[in-house]
Amino acid sequence: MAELLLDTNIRLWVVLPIVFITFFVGIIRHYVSLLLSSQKKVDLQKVSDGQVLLRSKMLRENGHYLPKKSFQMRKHFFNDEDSGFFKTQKREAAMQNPMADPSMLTEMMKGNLTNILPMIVIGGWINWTFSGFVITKVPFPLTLRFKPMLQRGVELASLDASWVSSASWYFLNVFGLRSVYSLILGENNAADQTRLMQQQMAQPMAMAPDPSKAFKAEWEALEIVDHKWKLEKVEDELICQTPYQEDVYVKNKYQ
Amino acid sequence: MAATMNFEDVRDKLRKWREDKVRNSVETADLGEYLLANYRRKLGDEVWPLYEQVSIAALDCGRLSLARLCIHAVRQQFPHSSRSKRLHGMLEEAEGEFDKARETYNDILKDDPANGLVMKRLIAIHKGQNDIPGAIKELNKYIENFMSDSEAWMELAELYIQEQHYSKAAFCFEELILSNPHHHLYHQRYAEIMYTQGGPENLEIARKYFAQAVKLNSNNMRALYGMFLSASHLAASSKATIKKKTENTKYASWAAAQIAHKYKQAEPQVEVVGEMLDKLAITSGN
Amino acid sequence: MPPPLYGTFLSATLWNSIPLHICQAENRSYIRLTEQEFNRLPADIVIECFVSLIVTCYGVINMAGKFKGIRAMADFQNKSMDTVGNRPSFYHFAHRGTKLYAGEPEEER
Amino acid sequence: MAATISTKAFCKCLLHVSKYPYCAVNGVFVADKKTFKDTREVKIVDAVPLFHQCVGLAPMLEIALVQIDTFCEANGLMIAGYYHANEHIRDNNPSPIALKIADKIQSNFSDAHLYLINNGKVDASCKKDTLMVYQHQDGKWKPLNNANFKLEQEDSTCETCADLLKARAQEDLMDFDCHLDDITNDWQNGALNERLESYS
Repeated sequence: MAELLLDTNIRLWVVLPIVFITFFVGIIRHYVSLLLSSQKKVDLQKVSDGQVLLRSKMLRENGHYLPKKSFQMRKHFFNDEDSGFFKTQKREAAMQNPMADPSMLTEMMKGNLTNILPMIVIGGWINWTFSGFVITKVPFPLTLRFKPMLQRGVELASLDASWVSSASWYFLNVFGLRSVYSLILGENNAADQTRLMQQQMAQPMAMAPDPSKAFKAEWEALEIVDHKWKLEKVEDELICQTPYQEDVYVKNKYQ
Repeated sequence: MAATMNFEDVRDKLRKWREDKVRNSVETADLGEYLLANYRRKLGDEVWPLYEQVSIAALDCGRLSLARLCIHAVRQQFPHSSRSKRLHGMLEEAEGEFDKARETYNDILKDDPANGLVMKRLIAIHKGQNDIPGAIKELNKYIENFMSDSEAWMELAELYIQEQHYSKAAFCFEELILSNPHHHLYHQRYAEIMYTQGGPENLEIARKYFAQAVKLNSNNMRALYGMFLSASHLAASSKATIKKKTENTKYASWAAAQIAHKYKQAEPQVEVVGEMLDKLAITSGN
Repeated sequence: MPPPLYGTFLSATLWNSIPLHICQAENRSYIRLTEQEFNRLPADIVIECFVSLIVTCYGVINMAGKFKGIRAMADFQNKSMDTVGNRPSFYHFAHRGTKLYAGEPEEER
Repeated sequence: MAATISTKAFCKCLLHVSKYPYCAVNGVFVADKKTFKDTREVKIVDAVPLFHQCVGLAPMLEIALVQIDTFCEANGLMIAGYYHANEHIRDNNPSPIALKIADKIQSNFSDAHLYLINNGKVDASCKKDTLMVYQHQDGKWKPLNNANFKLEQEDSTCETCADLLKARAQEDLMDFDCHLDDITNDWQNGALNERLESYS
């Protein structure tokens, strides 16, 4: 097959511009998303529901460490027929439809605005301006299956698969620059810390979508737990575990 | 002294204190001031948590000018963050301007009604004004919303002990045991509260929880002593049945043996301890 | 057994595997030369492979050191109530330390 | 009845108070038995810092008092006073817990005083008026004039204490809570005693 010779102008006016454009668009996107991101409002009610469920779960799992009276008192607090927490607290089912919740809608909008929209616009623009160039060649032979991936926009059946077209070069950049961003913008360490400063504390555990259902389930689970005190024979276990120390003689002194 | 301090060592030390939540305010303020004065660039983004740590430590040892400096820097960087506003509120607290601080906190809560940290500050204001009953009241309200916040339960227990409401304090420690049943200190403290309440039933519970604490950590001297005390009290009680008496005697002498062994390991003055244990047995017998 | 011995095991078997490979390759070329049908490796090579594999495994496991038990409470053992009972969210600054440690320069300003 | 507080006792008490400035702390004063028998004068020679983690609980207090009692008997001493510092800086009233413990000590030694730390006065100069003294009268603890106790060496006691604070000696002070955390920590503070002796 005849060797292809690429014009150096292609390197100057196509390869490098694509790299720069994708790189700077990425950086701009990062800062725009920082600007647009609003602090997520947490509903006090939701937080407190989550904490109630957590507490009841701990009671179920670790209640055996409490004296019987204390355990019954807590179970009564949660599960009593008339005054139990899970019986009396009624919550409206959370709205599932994002259309009904305008704040959710704006969140989605912002997500689209910063992620998908620039991808389409810039991608389209690059495709339009720089279409049809063969730009570079990967330094190893590839099978034919790579052709649609590496030679988007250049439909030449006879072209060797290791040549890369401009549109594919753009996509390679978009995906390949991710780690470069994290290096420069410090996504893992630097940005994290700053974000922590801005958002004060970690969101307290994800809530079940429907608290009344979760309450019902928790009520059932707690209802079947029977108290069996783990400390019933703890002293004897302890004494069996560690025998008298032989070097001290106090065995029968205190009788 | 400052010239010989190694940057990495100081940074790691402060980081460790920050993570372990050690209240070593005087030293933290000194070391932090040194770091911030000399190595601000080198710290990178860690500088912000460090600023926060140092400003709280500075407030805690009354070095208000240092605290003002740090808090000002944080507020310039994050003017809208609730965390930096909270720091400002704490500064107002330290200055004694409790009403202003309260206003600051309420402002934050208006924007972010689920901010537990700020609510806790409102409770701390009550403490700062030496209004323990008020703090207890507020804390109870807080706990209704944040039922699995261990720190709050512990605070509430401590406040109840101060007010000598021991059964309520015991309730709080039960809650802590639920949150982490493998923590020997929770069991030990719970037993101590039960013991303080007194009465044979509570003493028995105290003995069991002391024993559990020993089981979880055999080096817990408080638990060993407590087990010995409560068991010998029970053994000496006039109402105890013979079976209970022999049982408790067994536990007491076991605990005594353990204590004596521990002291023998630590230092060779066993005689003093033996004498002391004798005396303890006599006093509890009366 | 002293630890260096496991190391000797390991290196011996690893070194051993090199002549094994050569052996095997020679065997293959011999078979090709004599145009026999290739069925399986000769038994001695197979056995030697297995033995050295087992000895290698043994060496590696023992070289790596003793297994360590997972202790759930290890964190708590060394902590005292001083750190566990410290509650940073509830600090208040109306205690004697604020006066004691404030130092003189503060007063002058 | 006037009491004298030795430099050692005063320093230990103040060092304890400054080591844990954000906690309520307590401890006992120990007096010389023989001097009391001969002259009826309470000569406080040493202090034993007790607790800082939690002063309101009984079991460890019982242990501590018995241990100190044993120690005292072996050395011709007796428990003759109780000191207590509240957590809040402006809280200068003895708390119910402090009164209870003081009652207990007073029942063993009727001339025992309760010394309350005046939190507002705790500073680097360590003046005598950091301590406020209370006496048991007719079933109640009544505040006494500060003239009712004196420091052994007056000003030089204060100076010694201020020096120690400056040298951050409070880091080395071990109270009974430290001892219970790790029994190699010595609640009698042998090392600190030696250091104090070199001062006088």
